[in-house]
Amino acid sequence: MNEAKNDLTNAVSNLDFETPERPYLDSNELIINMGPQHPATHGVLRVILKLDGEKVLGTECVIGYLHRGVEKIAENRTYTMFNPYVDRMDYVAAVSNGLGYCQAVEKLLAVEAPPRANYIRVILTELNRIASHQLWLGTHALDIGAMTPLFYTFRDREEILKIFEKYCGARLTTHAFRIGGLQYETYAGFEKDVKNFVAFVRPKIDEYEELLTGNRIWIERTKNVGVISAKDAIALGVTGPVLRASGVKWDLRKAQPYANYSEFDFDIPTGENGDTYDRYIVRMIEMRQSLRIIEQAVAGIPEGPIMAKVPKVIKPAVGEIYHSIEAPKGELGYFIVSDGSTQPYRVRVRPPSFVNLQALDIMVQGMLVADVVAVIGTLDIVLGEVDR
Amino acid sequence: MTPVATPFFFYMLSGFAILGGLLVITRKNAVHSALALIVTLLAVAGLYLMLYAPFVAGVQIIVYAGGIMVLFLFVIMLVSLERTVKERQFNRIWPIGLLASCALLALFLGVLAKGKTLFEGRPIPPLTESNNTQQIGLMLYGNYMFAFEIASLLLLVAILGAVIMAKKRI
Amino acid sequence: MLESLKSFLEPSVARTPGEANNQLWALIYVLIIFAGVSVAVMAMNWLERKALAHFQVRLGPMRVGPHGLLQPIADAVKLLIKEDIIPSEADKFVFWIAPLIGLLAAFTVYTVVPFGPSQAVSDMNIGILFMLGVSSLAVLGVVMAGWASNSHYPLIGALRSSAQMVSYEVAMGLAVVSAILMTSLHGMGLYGVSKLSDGTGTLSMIGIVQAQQEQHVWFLFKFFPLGLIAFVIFAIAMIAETNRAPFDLPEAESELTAGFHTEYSGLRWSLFMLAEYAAMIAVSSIAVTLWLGGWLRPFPNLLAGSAWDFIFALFPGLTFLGLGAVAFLGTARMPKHPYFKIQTIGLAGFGVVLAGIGIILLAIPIAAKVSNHTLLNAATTTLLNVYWFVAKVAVFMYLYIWYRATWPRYRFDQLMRMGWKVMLPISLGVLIVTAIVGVLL
Amino acid sequence: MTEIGTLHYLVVAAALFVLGVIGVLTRRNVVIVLMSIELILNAVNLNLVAFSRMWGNLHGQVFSIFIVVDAAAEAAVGLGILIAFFRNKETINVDEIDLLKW
Repeated sequence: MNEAKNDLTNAVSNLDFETPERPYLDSNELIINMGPQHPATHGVLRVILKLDGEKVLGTECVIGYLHRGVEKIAENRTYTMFNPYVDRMDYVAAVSNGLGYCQAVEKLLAVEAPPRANYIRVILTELNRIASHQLWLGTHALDIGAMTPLFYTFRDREEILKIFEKYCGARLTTHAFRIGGLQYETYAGFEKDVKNFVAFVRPKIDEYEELLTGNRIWIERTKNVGVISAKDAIALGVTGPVLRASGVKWDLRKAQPYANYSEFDFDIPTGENGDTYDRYIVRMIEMRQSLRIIEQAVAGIPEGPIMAKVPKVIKPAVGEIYHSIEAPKGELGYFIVSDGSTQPYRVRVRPPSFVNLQALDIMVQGMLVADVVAVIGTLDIVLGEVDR
Repeated sequence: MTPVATPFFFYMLSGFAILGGLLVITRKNAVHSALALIVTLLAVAGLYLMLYAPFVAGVQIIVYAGGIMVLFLFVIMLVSLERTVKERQFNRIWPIGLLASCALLALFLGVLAKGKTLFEGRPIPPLTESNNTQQIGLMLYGNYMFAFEIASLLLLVAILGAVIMAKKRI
Repeated sequence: MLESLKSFLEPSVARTPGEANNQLWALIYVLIIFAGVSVAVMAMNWLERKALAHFQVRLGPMRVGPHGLLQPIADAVKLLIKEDIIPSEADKFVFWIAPLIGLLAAFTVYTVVPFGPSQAVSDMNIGILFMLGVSSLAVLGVVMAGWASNSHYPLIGALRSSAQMVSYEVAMGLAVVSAILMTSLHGMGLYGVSKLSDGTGTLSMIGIVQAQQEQHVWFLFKFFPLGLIAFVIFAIAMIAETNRAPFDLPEAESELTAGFHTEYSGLRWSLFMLAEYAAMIAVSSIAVTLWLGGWLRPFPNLLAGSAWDFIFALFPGLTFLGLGAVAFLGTARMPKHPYFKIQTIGLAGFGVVLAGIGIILLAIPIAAKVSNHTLLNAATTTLLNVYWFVAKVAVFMYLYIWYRATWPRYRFDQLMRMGWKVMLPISLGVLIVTAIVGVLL
Repeated sequence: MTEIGTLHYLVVAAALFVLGVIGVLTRRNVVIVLMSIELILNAVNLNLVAFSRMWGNLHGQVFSIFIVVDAAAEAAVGLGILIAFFRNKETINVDEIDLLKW
């Protein structure tokens, strides 16, 4: 108990807060512990806030409440055995995690997934991107006080999860991909389901926008809130929609195409101001672009095998590899070192949430408590991925 | 309408008022004092109602209890008082102050006792409650027009003064 | 007994118990209003959960009773038997008394709410001033609760709410003043001759409605659009006053966990909720009284005449019959599985009760029309007064739910900016223009 | 019980007034001193309204309204000074506020 208290005071005293030129009312500065049990921190994030009234003077993120040692576990599992674990990092976008890991190992093994597998991978990943953005939208709107979008987005996300369930039996932590391709052939009617879903969800996205985009309160709450400049964003390594909203046109699907993204025609939305509203708009457009990709992919699924020739026991040659993909939240990278055995020597994950979370401090400087909640929401973090 | 049980309500309300006043000046914690003061203010508002002054009672509730006391509570929360609760509550000259106050009370009571006869047997003129507000309104905008304007000016000055005092940077 | 009943129902001689100096009737009225408000709060609780659920494509409470009808009772029982937690660092006395202050403030207001020309506990000369004053006391409860909890989130919630409630009271008060001003403006110049008064207006709640009756216009439509603007300002300010979405900053769940009542649980917490809903109904009834003609029926000018009066007199009965029909429809659509047997019977019983009430309410005006008996006439009038008043308040209650389902939450500085820089100037302007227009016309 | 006359109200007002004076003279906490001043003003108001009742006219009531206005102004300015002072000296005790400068 005492130690925890000391921890807190140390953490607070180590904060490098900007002090005003004259120290006013020092005793009026509040130290508030937001989280880990707080409804708006999206899990178990703990943010120590130093407040002057309601103005935020500084923040300190305390993470690790959900640390499970995923990277360490990898060292004691074979490459195949570790595959399901990655789903547990960003459990909202489990398919993307799996894609990144499988492709990294494939790169290490120098095998290529067959085209049919790639098409299905793209479809599932983009579906998952929409699901992730829907979940983000619902919780973000809830943080800002609009209850209703949450239920709308969850209603529609359900359809995606149904497709996942039909495809691989799991809804959330899907474990959909295998190293070298897919384990399962698509079920009968997969294409029809996906096409139906695209037709179903298009008007629903309009519906979310109807509730929020032109809403005066929504605009007031999000415009010029949590602004981050392109320079700062790049310096901090921020990626994904957060970076693109600041005006940097950087999307790994275009910049260094993986799977077969180069075959599809889609746009990368960018914002201008780098504020919460732009991030919202960027994600809304991304959902529509994902639908475009899915439409193209589902129309062109080739026939063929779904697995490349991969040895039964995966034993990559000695070497290391870094492979990154564009997860819904940003650049998700896997750095794998192989010592030639069946188990990786070291796996290091570059999670987008963890890196993006660093931007919280500069985004909320001088803002109000309510904005902290909005900014945490707009960063779209998943604590499972931050803590791993 | 004729009030019922006048003595009972009078003694109850004045009892509350005086008890509240006592608590105001004796509590260590300023929030408790404020709470006691609210009791006093409401009791005094009740006394106004018994005196056929409903408008003044309404003003008392809305301005005093709803406005000024909220201001007090706000300030008490703004200036952290945890330290002051543990400190000495009364200043060093408190015996002199108490003595002077007792003398004042004695003076008041003496004057009242001496002038008691002035109030005895005086018929209380009927004061209708039904148009009290209208009458006060006519007076405020008639006889007391100038005073009313001065009062509004005073409030304006007070607002400006308070803002200048309390704001960190202007 | 019958005579006294008659004397209080008869509109020509009827007065409020307060005016008539009848303590027994005043007590009865108080009890009726207390019970009525408590039931209304429970109904509102159910309705809010149900309506909000349907806004949000879900079902809401379905388990306790048919369509969750008994949910409020289950909630109340749950809250009553919950452990009563007082934080050890809290200021016990203030912590204990804070919910009571809010509750008292919310319920005291109802003494002057006019459900009809004689259906109020008392017709105070300072009615509206009293209402505003007492409802402004509610902020004390909030501040006390936040301070006594001795915790950061409640304290911030309390500071927010005290600033918010005091700020919006200003705009609210000015909007109210412009409505009060209208009671004295008859469109005949400032000192125009009128039956009501000698050119002065009135603060009495009953007097305000009677002024609308005499001027043949609801103040909402008077000096169009001045009355409307003042009404809209009041309608916005009253949401802020009662801490409801989109102005629910003091209890913003996502920011301050639960604001000033974070540390409260069980019965005390339920007292806060009771006070909040009671205050919502109270401010809605102020709005109804000032701008929507209180107990007056709609379209008195357009659809005048005794025939129309009779048709409008059937509304209460028809409303309840309609509710009964909805209940029967629900019964018919209940699953036929034996598991739902009790629920089906319960819903049917509820429908029967509603329809029975509807038939009685329908019978009273018809009987009055046929027999023209004084007592029946008086009962009809009373019924209609209360019905129209409650119906108008119910519209506001629905609006509260609608707002909550639709809008995000304002940020604190935006809220204050809107209160002081938008609402206050507009309400001042409306007040001045109303005065000028009233004198010129 | 006897009829309640003006004298009764005067006694109550005198008691409130003296309580307020005691508070002003003996307490150290500025906030409580300000509250005591409110007590004094209330006592005066009570007197005014009681006499207004006694003489049967409304001048006393009008005056008491002016006093309420005064009290509001006084509280606002007083608390403003208090906040400014607290910001600089970190104290709200009257007997420590004797420097006439900050």
